[in-house]
Amino acid sequence: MSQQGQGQASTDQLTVEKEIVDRVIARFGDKVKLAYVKPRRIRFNVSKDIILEFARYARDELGFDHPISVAGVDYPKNKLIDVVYHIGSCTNDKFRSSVLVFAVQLDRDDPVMPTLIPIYRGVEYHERETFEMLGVIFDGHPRLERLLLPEDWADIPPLRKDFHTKGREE
Amino acid sequence: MGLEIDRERIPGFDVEGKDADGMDKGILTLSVGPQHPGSGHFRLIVKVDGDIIVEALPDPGYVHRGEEKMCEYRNYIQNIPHLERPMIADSCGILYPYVLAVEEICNIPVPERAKYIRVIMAELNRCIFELYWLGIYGIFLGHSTMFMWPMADRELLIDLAEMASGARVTHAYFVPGGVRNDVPDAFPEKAKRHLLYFRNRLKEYKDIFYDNPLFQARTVGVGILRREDAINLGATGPVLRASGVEHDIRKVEPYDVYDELDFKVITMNEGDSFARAYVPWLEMYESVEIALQALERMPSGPVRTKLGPNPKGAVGEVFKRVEAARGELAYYLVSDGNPKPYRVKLSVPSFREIPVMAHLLKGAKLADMPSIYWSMNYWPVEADR
Amino acid sequence: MLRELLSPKRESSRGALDGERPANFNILVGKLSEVLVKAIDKPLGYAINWGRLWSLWPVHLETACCSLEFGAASGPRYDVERFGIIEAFGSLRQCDLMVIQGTVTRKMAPRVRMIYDQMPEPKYVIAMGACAITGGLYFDSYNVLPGIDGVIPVDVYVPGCPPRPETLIQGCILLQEKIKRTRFR
Amino acid sequence: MSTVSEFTFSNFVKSVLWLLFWILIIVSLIALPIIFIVLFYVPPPVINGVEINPYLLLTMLTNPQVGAPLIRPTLESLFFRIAVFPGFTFAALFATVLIFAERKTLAKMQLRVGPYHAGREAFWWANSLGGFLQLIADLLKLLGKEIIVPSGADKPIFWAAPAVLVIAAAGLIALIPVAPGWVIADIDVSLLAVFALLGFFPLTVLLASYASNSKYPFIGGLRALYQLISYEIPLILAVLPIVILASTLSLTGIVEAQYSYWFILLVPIGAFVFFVTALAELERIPFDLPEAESEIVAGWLTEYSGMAYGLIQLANYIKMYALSALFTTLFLGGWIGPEFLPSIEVFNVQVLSSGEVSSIFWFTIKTFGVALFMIIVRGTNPRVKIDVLLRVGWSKLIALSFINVFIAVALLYLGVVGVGH
Repeated sequence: MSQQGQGQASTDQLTVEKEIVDRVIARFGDKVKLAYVKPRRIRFNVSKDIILEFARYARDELGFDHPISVAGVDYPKNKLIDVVYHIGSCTNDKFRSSVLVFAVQLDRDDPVMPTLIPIYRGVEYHERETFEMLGVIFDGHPRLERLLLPEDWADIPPLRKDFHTKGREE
Repeated sequence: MGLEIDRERIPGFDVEGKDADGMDKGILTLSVGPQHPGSGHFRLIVKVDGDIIVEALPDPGYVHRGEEKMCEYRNYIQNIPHLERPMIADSCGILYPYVLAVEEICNIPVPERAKYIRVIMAELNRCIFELYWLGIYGIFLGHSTMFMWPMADRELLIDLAEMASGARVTHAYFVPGGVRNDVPDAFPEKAKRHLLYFRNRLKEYKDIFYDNPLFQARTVGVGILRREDAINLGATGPVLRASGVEHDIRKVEPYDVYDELDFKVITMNEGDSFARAYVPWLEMYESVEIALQALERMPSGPVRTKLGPNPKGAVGEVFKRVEAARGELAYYLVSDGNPKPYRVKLSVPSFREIPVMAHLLKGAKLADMPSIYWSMNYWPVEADR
Repeated sequence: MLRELLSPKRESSRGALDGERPANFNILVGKLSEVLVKAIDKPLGYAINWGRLWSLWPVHLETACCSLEFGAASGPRYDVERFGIIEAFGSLRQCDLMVIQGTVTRKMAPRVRMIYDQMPEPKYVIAMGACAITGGLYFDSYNVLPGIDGVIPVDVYVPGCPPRPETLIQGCILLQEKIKRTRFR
Repeated sequence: MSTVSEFTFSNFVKSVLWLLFWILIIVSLIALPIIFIVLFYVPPPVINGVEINPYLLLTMLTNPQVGAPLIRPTLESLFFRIAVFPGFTFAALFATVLIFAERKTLAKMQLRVGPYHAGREAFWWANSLGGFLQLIADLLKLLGKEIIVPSGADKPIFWAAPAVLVIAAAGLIALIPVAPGWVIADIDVSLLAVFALLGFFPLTVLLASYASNSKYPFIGGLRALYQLISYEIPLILAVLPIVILASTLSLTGIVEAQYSYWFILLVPIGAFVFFVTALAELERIPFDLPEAESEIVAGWLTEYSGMAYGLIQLANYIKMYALSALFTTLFLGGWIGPEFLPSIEVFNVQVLSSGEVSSIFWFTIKTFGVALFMIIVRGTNPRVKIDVLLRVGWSKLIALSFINVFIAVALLYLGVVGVGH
């Protein structure tokens, strides 16, 4: 990726990322875990108990108000499913070019977490998709039902690693 | 209206649709799509009370092809052709962030000339998509000439893209490490000629389509999306900018050589269907400007870094976003050190417009449905992946 | 058409072993009606079959990304209306041609079948694009049918990913050749 | 059983010749005896004092001069007027030409070619017609198409509606004079009769949509009802000043009142209102809400297939011809125009006078021009919304119509034009 642009950006941008990290750590302390800080990307691992509080803080105080993506990643080795929220900012000019990533690590056998619709209305369909692709159950979601898959889908959720399409079994 | 309706005979009159007094409101459930001239590969379950839409439930998934699962079975290079299929009207736009992400995770340098060629092709594809979109908008509003004119001009730009890449719509032109092949020698001159013609032609669109009072009656003040709603619902691209948010990834987080080029971010404050249709028209001017500038400054040199047969990614994850024609298009790529990606997540603008659409359609008139639906830049194939 | 209307029992009357009617029952009337029917039906059959060649109205059904090239084919440069194929028609009750524009997913397949069943006879199907023929690039996807011909009968296959509009027009001309050779019903 | 093995033009010609052969056999063996038996009891028709018997017809075959004096009386007979000119055949032909003109004009406006290649494999001259055979192909195809009746449909109404629409549209053309004396029903209140016939359409459309037992047709039918009924009022009001100025309700009288001025010069607002409301009555873009594709599939036409659909389209275009002709009659002076064409004579017997030929020419040209204008409006405008449509109809168009009436009354009182003028 464009090394020049990235290099320039990283020198003056990383201060912004540091500021975000400092503010989050000051607010939540040990409850959140900083995964990495990269130019314009900060990822925290948040437990599902404080996810609503964290998201509300990110939206109201930090200005990360623009939901971009909700992705689920299945890690069968660690018995975990990560639900990764990517949130951008439209109102806070300082943080505008950054993307706040926060992940909730759920137990793979019982993936339940509260929905973030009260904070970001835009994640409704992303969460529905994560539900049917990985089987993550979002508590309080108004319509947690089939979205993309056919109505008669009877297999395990397709994006889990133990689901293999025909002819691709390893 | 005084006409006695035999509710048994008209299927779809919702018997439960009663108001507080226990009176039958006569709510009619319409299934708009998947075979409907106003839907495309998509279904909207619309409940109408008279002419007012009470509830609109989007039902995507008719073109869900499992791109994300397929990515896990193919290596980084093999993923290129099928990843551009969801959006072949803007195939460079949808491949751009993937290529950027693979370059970052595999640490591949890009030659300078390739960056310029990428920008030119991305902007050409933006115009190609917007023209197709505008044409279909015309069909949705019952204006067949508005379909044909952009279609005719689109072919000129497709000629340019075909000249560079060899394919009409599915270019597969961006590869990790540059572009697949250099443009022909005659390309810059022809591109300039076509782009200047196209820019003159755009003025006529305004005269014929946008200034038409009936077009304005269909779109002005229809489906107003407020700024706060646009942000909170995750709207993106022209939809977001038409609501007055100056948010363009090309400015916010410049990739390749966008930070060296001079262009404006188009915003409008109305947030109605007209603004959402007018912003792309203004953006096409900017795209032509960007492409012309990039053609001027394009250096000579190699266009592609030689790669090994099976590039491996570093362990980790990247999140890359670009401004495609429909808005912010992002790839979330997780690598476990293998030649194949561990997880690829496409965050496509069309999918993000679904809640916006459901929000705007609620309370709108049935006659406004096509105008709102298509002004969302919604492309079902892309949304379903 | 007319023939069945006027002499519906002609096949059985020929079989004398059935015992229903003797074979030579009123042979003059039988011959005359046959001649009458043929005299009208044969030229009319030719004419109607010729009309079907040049008046293929496609149903507005999009299944995947090939619809883009279908739209381009009805655009000014390719203009399929030259061949009597008008772009995107409203109701499927008035359509004769069904162009499967690309990948058919498992969610779409029952709908495609339903739409096909609702169309009036005669109806023709063009499978457009590699995905509609074999599944194409998506051969190993969990949600894609390996070709549409397991769901509905296909008349013409137009390969390509996506096929260029010229290829689609050639497919339509092939379909016309096929209709020419079919027997008028 | 197998009738068609392979379609070729020579096979087609062969089959036609075969048909002709059998027709000759059947005519000589069956039809001729029947005719003579019938003639024995029924007296032959008498035209211009000459009895039309089979011998005379046979004589005409060998010596056409005998028939020449009979042509003019035939043209003046009621049957010819209803069936051929200016009746149904002329209107249907005009409608066919309109469909073709519409497709080609729209194509030209849209940088396309439009229908072009139809029939080129069978007829080497097909391309030189510029695609006119396309319409014949469409018609033949619709003839051979299955007609699906939805389950639960009200079958009698479902079947009757297309026919009623065609009949009502054809009824309109009976009232319109194409040349002096060339009108099927020259009644004193023909303008009222026109509006009475226009009243058939909303009801038929509503019944057809209701009989389809489907949702989209039902919405389309209600929309059609709104639209047609609310636009009939400005339609009638727009014509009121003409009745004031011409002081007659007869269409022939209205045309004759325009020998000095065309009414479009005196009441241009009325012409505008009439044109707009005519577009709405015809359900054409920008007022094609009852058939709005992107909203309600095909509106009230959704469940009609095959020839039923073809009949409805035919009715629409005949209606388009009728309303264009009405516009010509009311505002553009009908048949009035310079007499420049020669008279038509057959064996030195005058069939049509110079005046009549010119009148028919001018009437046709003007009507076609108005229809072309409607087509151009279709090519340049999107569809409007139902609320905009109703608001414009009830507030603006009616207000304009009233202004129009005042202008007419003022003209009358100022003595510019009118009864005594």
